[in-house]
Amino acid sequence: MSYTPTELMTINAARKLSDGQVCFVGIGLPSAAANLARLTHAPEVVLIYESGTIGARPDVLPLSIGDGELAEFADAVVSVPEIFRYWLQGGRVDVGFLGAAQIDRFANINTTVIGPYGSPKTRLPGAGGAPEIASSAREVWITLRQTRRSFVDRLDFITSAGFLDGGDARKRSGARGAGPTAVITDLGVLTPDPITRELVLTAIHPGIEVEQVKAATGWDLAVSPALTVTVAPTEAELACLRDLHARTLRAHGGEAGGD
Amino acid sequence: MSYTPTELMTINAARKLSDGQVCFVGIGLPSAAANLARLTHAPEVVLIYESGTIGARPDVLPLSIGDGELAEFADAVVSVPEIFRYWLQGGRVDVGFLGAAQIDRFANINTTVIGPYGSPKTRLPGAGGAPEIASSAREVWITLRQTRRSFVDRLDFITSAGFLDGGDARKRSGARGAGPTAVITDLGVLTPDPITRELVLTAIHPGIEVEQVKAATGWDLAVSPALTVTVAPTEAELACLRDLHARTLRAHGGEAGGD
Amino acid sequence: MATQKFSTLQEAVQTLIHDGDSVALEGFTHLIPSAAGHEIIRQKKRDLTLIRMTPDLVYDMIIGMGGASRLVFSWGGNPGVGSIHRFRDAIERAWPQPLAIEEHSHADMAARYQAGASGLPFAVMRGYVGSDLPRHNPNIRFIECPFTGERLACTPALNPDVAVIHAQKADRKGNVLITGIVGVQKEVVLAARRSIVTVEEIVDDIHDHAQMNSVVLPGWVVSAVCHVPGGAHPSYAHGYYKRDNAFYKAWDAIARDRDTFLAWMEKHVMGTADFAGFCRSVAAEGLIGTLPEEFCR
Amino acid sequence: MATQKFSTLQEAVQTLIHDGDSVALEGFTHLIPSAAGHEIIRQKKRDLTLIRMTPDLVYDMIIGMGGASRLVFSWGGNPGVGSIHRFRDAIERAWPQPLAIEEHSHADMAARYQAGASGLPFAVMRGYVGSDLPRHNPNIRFIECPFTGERLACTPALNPDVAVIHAQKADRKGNVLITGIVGVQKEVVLAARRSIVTVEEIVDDIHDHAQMNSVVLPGWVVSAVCHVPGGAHPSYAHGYYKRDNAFYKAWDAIARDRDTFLAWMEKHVMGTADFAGFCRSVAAEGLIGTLPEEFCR
Repeated sequence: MSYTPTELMTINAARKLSDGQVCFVGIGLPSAAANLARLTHAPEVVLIYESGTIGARPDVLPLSIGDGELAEFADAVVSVPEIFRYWLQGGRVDVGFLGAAQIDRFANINTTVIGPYGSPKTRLPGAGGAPEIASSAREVWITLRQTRRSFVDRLDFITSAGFLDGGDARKRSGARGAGPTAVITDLGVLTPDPITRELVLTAIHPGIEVEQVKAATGWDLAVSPALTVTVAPTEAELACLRDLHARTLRAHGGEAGGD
Repeated sequence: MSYTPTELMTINAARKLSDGQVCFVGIGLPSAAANLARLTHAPEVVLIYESGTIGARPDVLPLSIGDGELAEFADAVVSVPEIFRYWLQGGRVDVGFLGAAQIDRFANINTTVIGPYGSPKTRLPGAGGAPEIASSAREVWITLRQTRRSFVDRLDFITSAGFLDGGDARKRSGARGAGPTAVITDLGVLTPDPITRELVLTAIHPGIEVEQVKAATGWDLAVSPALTVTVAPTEAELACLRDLHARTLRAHGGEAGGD
Repeated sequence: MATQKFSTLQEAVQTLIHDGDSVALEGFTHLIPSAAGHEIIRQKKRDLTLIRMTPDLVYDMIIGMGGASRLVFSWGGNPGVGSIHRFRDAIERAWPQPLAIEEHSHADMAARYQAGASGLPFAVMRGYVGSDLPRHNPNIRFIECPFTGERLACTPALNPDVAVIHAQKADRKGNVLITGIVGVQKEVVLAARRSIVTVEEIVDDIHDHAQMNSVVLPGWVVSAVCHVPGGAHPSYAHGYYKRDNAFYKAWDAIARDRDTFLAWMEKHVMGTADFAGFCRSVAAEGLIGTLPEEFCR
Repeated sequence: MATQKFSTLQEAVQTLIHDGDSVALEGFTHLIPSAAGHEIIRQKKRDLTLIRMTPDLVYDMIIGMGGASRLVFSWGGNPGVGSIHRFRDAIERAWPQPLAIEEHSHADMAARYQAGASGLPFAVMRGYVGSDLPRHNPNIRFIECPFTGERLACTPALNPDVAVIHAQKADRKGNVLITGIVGVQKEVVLAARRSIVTVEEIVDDIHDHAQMNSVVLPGWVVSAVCHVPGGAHPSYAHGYYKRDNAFYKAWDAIARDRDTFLAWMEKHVMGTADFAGFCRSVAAEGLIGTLPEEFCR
């Protein structure tokens, strides 16, 4: 069965979630992956959206972080101050699942600006909930498409902390949680080196060449000697994801959510 | 029509409340007075109880600060942290209406301890909501029976600030609001001198002698040269208050509330 | 996973509360976890730090039976009645043992639970202006606002070892619904390391009963859910039974005298196996006024 | 007293919002007060400090029409679509005028509103660890916990001159009921000096619709209540109409080019008398997908 790079990325991201984990979900790809997990192997995963929905079970993917669908089937709907204070800062989140405009070799995230802050070349949307998700969740996963523009050696602006300058810099910063333990892209999976905290290619998707991944990375990407190949999406996974997207498309009147 | 000293005190306290005022209500006599006001001349008075009930309209007097009756007919029922943060500390309360075990000549309140704190002669219940009511409401009224034991020259313990050492001491302390602007007792009404902030007898109930009030006060009570006599309870006020108490007695199975 | 949460109150207290723990039984007049308090006494837990905004009958019992070495609180009394005598006896005369106290105001205790639930080490408030409480409590300090220079009170977050609350309903996944006066029920559970929730009723699915913005504690934040109908008595459970004002009044006479208190506790609490037994025992003396009859037979 | 609150949106914006004010139109994806945003544009309010966690279409319009000199925010984009072009054009190229920005995170903005609603001068949070934001925003500072010595971020309370929100229902006394995703609706109103609430529906008595623990703003904390059915479009009002995703997408093309944007705004906003007129005007171009038909005729 054939699949798109985005499907590949989404399915690989979904597989990481375990049943019963508490996941603070970013909109877009993380939301698609988290809901795919919920609809397949992790029915009791707890999805929290920053709009205040705890235990959300949307039947279709939300287009915005605060779609009515998220509230309708949630265990609880609380205020936005409460979601950040009691639930995220309170240390109740196992996994923060984020997208990003750009990341660097230490998995720091930029969603603020390209160019100087005072005179930007490109103004991005900004921080949203990410800085505190990145520093409060027990671990963080990042999912984004891998290109030389999105995987850069050095960010113009660190919006949300990964491993900062690498090594024990994150630990010294006072951030709680383990930080970004996985970056799932359309080409493979990158994980931090245990000592240097530099992102290393540790898994590659079927049919992708290592050179292809290196070419899509803005620094000299290290490749794990134990590089594995991810399992191709199964028919069941693809069918579930496509169903979800089809339902979403119908519900949103032609707008696909979560992407 | 005859009436008891407590009825006199309650009715005089009730009269002070204006329609539309926002009143943070202590349990007991303040609650009886505030509800009498609501049932007579001030139907739109907003009663807030520290249990989280905003705009409470109990049909009978609550025996505890968190009776179901308070929640049942309130405009909103919020958490206890919220009532203190958003509603009291937020500066939304016109009048804090308190009872007290003891007050002194500067209208400071003791509800903590008689004797030394570490080895008390009598241990009282403690602060409850009063310290912050006393410092956050735009003004404070205190109602209690006047005796030499309750009106003392110097408190063993200041639980909640009145005018502290008098003069501009309260202002210098950082307390917001005007502080206790009236103390309503079963003998009369005391108000602070505009300069010294010492409590002065400014009104006396009908049939009460000044000497009687002085004898019931633990310091040399000053009497206003413009001393007035309060208006005797009207038949309508008495009827309404007695109805309220009778309803309360029936509802609580023999327990009178608010006293 | 979720179904392991359910247990008897006996098991929950045994497993989750240990001698020396800091334990917060909360419920602001409404939903006071009285049955859990009895069980703590039956199991003779010792050296507890009891935390509660309004220690009333439930803590008067534990203190009088010698279970507590320390009390953190903001108002200790019998609401609408007067003093709680075991609490006073412990503070004034160290009976049955000394009771260290740490005393705050309501606004502060609520803020401290909020800070605890929020993962913050301390709470900030406009509080204690002119009050003598900070002189006697080193946990009340003052800081300056870094922007305006104003002086504000601050106190450490409260993070009890165990939170115990009573609620109206839980469902089969352990989700808990609280309605009416919600007090600090949510905050204390989120602030605590472990939690026990006793409920009036187990329903199939909380979503059939909760509105979208109802106060719901998801099952995954609760350690144990115990089905204890009537478990808040003599406090009340909105929608189930009323506050038993006569019981509160009767407590005054029961607890005023040490021997009367001990005899009463021996008979009705130590001498019964569980809360249902307690209800039958006191009902036989005509002492329970508000609970549905089936709890008292 | 309470009935004086009711006014047309035109009157409310005229009376309560002045040039130079700080104005927070809030609504977290849900209940965005779009109609009020249009009215601010129609009345040519100038030099506003706009405050909003998620400046999206409603602020893109005001910024593009030259109403704002400053923006306080945490995420500026078209959710699910991409950039908001007038916001970017203002920041990147100072068109139609320079826009000063003060940038925070969501958790911080929410905490700042809470502090504002709580009468506190500042908010404390675990935030911005390792982020470059504090380097560019002098309003993000750090303090030490007086008990543990931990380093925590702090920022000044937000107390806008005016808060504007949309809600589902108000009753004749001006009590407001908000259901579903409640965002920071309560906090922003309580933090602000004045407030405008547009609602879908005026009901007789909110108590017939609200549950005991529903999110209700009592009428006495609200300055003006305006009946504006559909007034959150293209956002949504739970129980009334859905989010108009097609409109959000269409906005990308409308706002990308300065002249197209200006022509569109002149025609549909400046060229109409009120929100009903706006709806008819855009509906005539097939642009409104989710509002009940009666709003578009």
